[in-house]
Amino acid sequence: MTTRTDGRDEDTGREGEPSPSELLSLYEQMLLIRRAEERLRDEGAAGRLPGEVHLYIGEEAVAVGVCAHLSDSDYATSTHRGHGHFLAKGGDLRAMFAEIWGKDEGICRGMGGSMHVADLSKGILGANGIVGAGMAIAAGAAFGAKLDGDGNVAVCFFGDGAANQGVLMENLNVSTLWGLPLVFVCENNTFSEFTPSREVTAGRIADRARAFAMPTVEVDGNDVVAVWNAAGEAVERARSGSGPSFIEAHTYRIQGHFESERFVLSGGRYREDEEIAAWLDRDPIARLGERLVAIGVADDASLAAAEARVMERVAEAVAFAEAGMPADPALAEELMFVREEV
Amino acid sequence: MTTRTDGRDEDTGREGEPSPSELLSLYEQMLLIRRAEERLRDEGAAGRLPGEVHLYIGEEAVAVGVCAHLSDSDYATSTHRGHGHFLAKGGDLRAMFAEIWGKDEGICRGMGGSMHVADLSKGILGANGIVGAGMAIAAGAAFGAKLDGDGNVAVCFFGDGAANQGVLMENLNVSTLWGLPLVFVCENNTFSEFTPSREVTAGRIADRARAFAMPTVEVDGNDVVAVWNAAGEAVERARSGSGPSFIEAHTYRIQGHFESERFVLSGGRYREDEEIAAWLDRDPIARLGERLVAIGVADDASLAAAEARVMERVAEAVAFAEAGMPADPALAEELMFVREEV
Amino acid sequence: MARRRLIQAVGDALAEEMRRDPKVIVYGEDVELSITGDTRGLHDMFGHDRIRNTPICEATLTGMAVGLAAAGYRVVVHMMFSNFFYTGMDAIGNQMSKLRLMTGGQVELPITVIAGYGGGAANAAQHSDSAYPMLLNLGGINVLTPSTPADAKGLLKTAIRGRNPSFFLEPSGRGGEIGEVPDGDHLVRLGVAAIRREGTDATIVAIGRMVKPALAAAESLAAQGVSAEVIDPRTLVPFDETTVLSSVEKTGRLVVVDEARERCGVASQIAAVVAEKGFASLKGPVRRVATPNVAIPYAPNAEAHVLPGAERITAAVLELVGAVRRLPA
Amino acid sequence: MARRRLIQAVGDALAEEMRRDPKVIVYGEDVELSITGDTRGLHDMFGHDRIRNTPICEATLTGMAVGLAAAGYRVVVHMMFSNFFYTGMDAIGNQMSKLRLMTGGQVELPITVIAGYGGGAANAAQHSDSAYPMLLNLGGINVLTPSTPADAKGLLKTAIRGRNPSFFLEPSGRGGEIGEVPDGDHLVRLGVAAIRREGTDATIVAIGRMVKPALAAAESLAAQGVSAEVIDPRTLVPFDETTVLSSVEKTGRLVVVDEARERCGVASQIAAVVAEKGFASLKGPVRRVATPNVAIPYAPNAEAHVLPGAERITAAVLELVGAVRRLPA
Ligand SMILES: Cc1ncc(C[n+]2csc(CCOP(=O)(O)OP(=O)(O)O)c2C)c(N)n1
Ligand SMILES: Cc1ncc(C[n+]2csc(CCOP(=O)(O)OP(=O)(O)O)c2C)c(N)n1
Ligand SMILES: [Mg+2]
Ligand SMILES: [Mg+2]
Repeated sequence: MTTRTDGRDEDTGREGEPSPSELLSLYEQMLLIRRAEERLRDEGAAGRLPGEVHLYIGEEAVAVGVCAHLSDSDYATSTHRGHGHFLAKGGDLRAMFAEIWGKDEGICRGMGGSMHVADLSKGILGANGIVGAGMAIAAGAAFGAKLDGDGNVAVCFFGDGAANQGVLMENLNVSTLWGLPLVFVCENNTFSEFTPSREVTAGRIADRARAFAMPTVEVDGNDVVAVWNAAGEAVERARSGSGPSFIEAHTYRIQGHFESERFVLSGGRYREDEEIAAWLDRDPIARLGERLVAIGVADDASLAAAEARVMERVAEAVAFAEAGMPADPALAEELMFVREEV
Repeated sequence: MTTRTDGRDEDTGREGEPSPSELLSLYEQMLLIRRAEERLRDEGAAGRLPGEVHLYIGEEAVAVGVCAHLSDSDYATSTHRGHGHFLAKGGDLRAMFAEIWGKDEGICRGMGGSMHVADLSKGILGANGIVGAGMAIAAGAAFGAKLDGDGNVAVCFFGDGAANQGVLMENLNVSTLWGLPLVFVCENNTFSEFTPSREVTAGRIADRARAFAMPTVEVDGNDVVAVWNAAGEAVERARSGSGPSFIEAHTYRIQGHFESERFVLSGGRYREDEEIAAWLDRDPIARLGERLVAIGVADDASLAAAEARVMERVAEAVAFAEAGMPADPALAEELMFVREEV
Repeated sequence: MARRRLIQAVGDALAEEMRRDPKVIVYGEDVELSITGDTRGLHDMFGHDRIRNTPICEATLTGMAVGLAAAGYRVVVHMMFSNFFYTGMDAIGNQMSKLRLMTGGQVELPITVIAGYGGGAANAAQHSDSAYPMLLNLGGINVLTPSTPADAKGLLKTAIRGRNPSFFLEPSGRGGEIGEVPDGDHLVRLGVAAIRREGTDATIVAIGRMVKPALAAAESLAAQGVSAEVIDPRTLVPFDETTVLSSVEKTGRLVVVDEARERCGVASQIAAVVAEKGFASLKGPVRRVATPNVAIPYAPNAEAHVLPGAERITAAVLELVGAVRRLPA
Repeated sequence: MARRRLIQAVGDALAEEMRRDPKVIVYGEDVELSITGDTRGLHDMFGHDRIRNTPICEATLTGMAVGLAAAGYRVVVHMMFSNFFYTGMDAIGNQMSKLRLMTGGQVELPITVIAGYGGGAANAAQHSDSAYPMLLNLGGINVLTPSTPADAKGLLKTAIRGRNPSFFLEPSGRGGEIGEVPDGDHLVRLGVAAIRREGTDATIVAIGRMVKPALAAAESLAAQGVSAEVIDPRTLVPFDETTVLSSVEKTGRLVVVDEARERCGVASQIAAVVAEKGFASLKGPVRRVATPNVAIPYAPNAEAHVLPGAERITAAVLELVGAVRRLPA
């Protein structure tokens, strides 16, 4: 998960393909994100979460396939839909849940919540409630990494909706100019809130990067191996000083834009059940599970064991969050400025 | 100058080429802008202007070639370097000078100055001191024109520096989506202030529009006929409901970024004299003059007559501006809101 | 009269004005299905030319409003949350609020920007700002802060028909308060405050969503023998100084309650106006009850701690009146 | 001591801090040749890794500052004119000022943004704003408004070494004032006001470029027998309330002078603070002398009309002291 060698470890048979142990790790990470978010979905529906959650269910292959190539000293910026990126980049599930529960043990001490989970010690510069805002932050971190010269890289995850913010073009420009070690990962899940993105997006998103002659690929975002491969190349390019790359991962948002969507929509619809069903058939976790069994890397028992491990971690995290102390209300005033000895 | 029929009038021999009378008009308009700005340059140097001016000398062919296809009911947005667009779009020279002199007779009653000359009655939505800001304003006007359905169009002029503002991409997107009657005209004069634009611009600017599959051309911006042709097609496309187009006009800024540049630079240099000299050889006005003589549309005497007419208009405008009343200081408070009968 | 939620009143106002004037155009992100609920159904009624979803690009949305208005339309831009004003701030600060002056009065910009604001729903820092003080500081922009469905409808209709840019701040929460809305063409003038409760010992000026806790405070103060007047300015630009100053003349004490942060905020602004123009009436210091100069935290207990509420208002008034006067037993 | 123009003092501060700490990085549009003059020569001294020209894209420049600071650098962003804060406002309002709280204190953002502000040069509306009140309202951002070359240098050095985002507002005009700058490692603490002139009848708090006309006003008041104290807060966040309140305790009268617009501006803020915390000292109303709520006009006579100057300051003080006390003949 945090292999520093763009995924080519000792037990890899072929270059360009994750090793069996890596495949298992990719599987278990996707499953962890899935089960964690299903729990958030249920907790939210039961009215036990203070705020809203935007779930990543169905898109797990993107975060997991990309972050497999990153270490803690690499940077990532995320979106309002940030649980998957947080976990894939090595964030702690318990600290994330405590955060979403609004507890002092939360990774942001309850100050940020679901939309702002961040762990600077892991290079996770934060989920972000402002659509598109992560790109420039990632470019800044990539600039820092380039000045450091240690081969660290930055990744910015953003949605197809965010790809219509002008900051995309600005950051394609500056990162190309300065040869920044930056990987743009556009998670095209076909929606911007309730708006089918094709209604608000002209042309192909990937072409916007191609206009800068940036190395650009489009991948099946529900195929973790495809994402892993594309990201491996892009990250390697960044590490070796060859500048930015662009990945457009085609995927789908299975859940609503946020979890209480149905109350907001009050009957309004923006997609067909058949569409959801078709994408469920392409579920990235089930697909990898089948593949693991097919190639003999796993069997039903080992997959069940993974499931059990994940469920235990989720249960533990819920218990941790529930048992946490309430957030400290004095923190807001304390934290606005770093106190400086003058 | 304000032919509503994309320049194909009765006395045009061939489609795609201005008629002799049009050529003469293009010439005289370019000359008017040139002589007016030379006067501004000298007045500024003599300390007789209240504020700074950003001159368009050398780039006249762009404004003139484009605006030849526009009528008063079409819209244009301009830049901080806006005198040329103002005059080419039919703005009154005397009112512009009075504005720059800070007089009540100014087109904006002395409230706007050089960087904000605007004449709404001529569809001139204003020069603009914010780099890139005109694009969205033009898109909004184009949206209005489309809703009106009268075949009016909007043009936004902007620089190569402005092409790095993300609003470019946003407006390429929205104008393509909505099929707006909008023409993007990028005046690539190779500089963003003192920065050679190649140092801050990745890829080709025109490719940014091509990424949206927008009809895009690059033209010699010092050849008014080339600009006229490209703009004629683009404007016609917009008028006929076929959506936006993009023109990148390659040209050069002969003067400094603004007129007191040398005081600011105090010896610092960002270009070679030879470069300026090479571009002076491609002067759009001299080139058209030679061509007019060569094809027999004008002779030395008629060009001299044009020169005399232009110089008289400039002198008249200076006299008008100098004789104007000081701006009314009470206007600022009066004009912030339209007074409403409640 | 009809009982309507605030967002319904907003929707009614939009529908009525769109019906009344074909030049009224509404656009914004997701306005067709409507994530905040206030534009729901308009697309079915008026179609794509009159109301449409936009890409996510606030810088362009605010800029387009200027061009569309200059082209003769009445533009309503829905910006969802007031935090996104920052994203679209260039055209707000450099164009919308300045273009009329810069053109010497050539242009009118009938633009209405709608957005929800404020905290209370654990939406955290980037969705909970009350980002209007910066609008007041620009000049050239009306700022509307209705506290009731009736005012929401009446102010919005006035703004849409008006000839200047107006920002309509929606204290919507989960659909907003329910209240009676007058039938017919209900218009509310800008710049006329409403006295929500009369009183003699202290004046509480409360903005938008803060009117409710101010009234609750007044209620509990009454139980302690203190008579507080509650004034809802309804619009911050234009601002009804007369009503506020007359009230302070009567009461001699002023507490200003606002959900925006304190520093250079609306509470400071109103306090300054009274300290300058109503000083002679003041029996004691002015008091500001505002959000401290912090980003809004997520955890509900921490959020509640920073947002102004009835208790802080009550305490401020009691401090001003000097002592807790008790009702005769 | 050396005589330096304000922009030279700024350049000295940048050079010294860049030399002192290799983590200090400077970028912005045209910082290499420097259109405002304050970064001139740094590129030759420090090279492209330490200082570089950027494309014109303020939204990204402010956002990158956040990421670069989070990656361990001390970032100095030059934004030329404060009007361009609007263009880059998203990252200022939604990220820079909030990220530390949102992450529960995980991140420090040592970012210094430099920009010129204010009118007086017929630069017209889009280049003459004093666009800092909105920064004060955000929380989480220091706001520095030096009035002398010495303070410019000392405050800027402190900001660059600091651990929080700071906006450094340069009243540069044509190079800014000339003044003596102490030799050596001259630092000025944030949050400590300077008393520019002592007096007993009235307190004038003047911000940045307004200190000069305030001193001129004090001079002409002295000729009329009125003794005015002139306080230069030097930083607006943090703000030295103590010095201002003590002065008002002595004088009983307050005039606040600021070039930003009045509504929700700094003059209103300081007036409110004093009306709240120094009420007992006040012998009369507070007075705000600020730019009215207008965009800045181009024509110099119209511009001069809206900008605060010595005459308006003098008149405000005279009004407060009630009558023109004449010196014995
Ligand atoms: C600047 C800004 N504008 C609007 C919003 C409201 N908003 C939140 S999510 C969203 C849609 C984002 O779509 P996309 O980028 O595709 O991400 P997805 O939700 O599909 O993962 C919008 C418009 C916002 N948070 N920030
Ligand atoms: C938003 C904004 N940023 C920066 C500036 C300062 N500025 C004025 S002109 C200019 C360069 C513009 O270059 P370009 O668009 O190519 O136009 P040109 O001056 O070459 O005509 C800059 C950076 C500005 N006016 N507005
Ligand atoms: Mg999406
Ligand atoms: Mg240029």
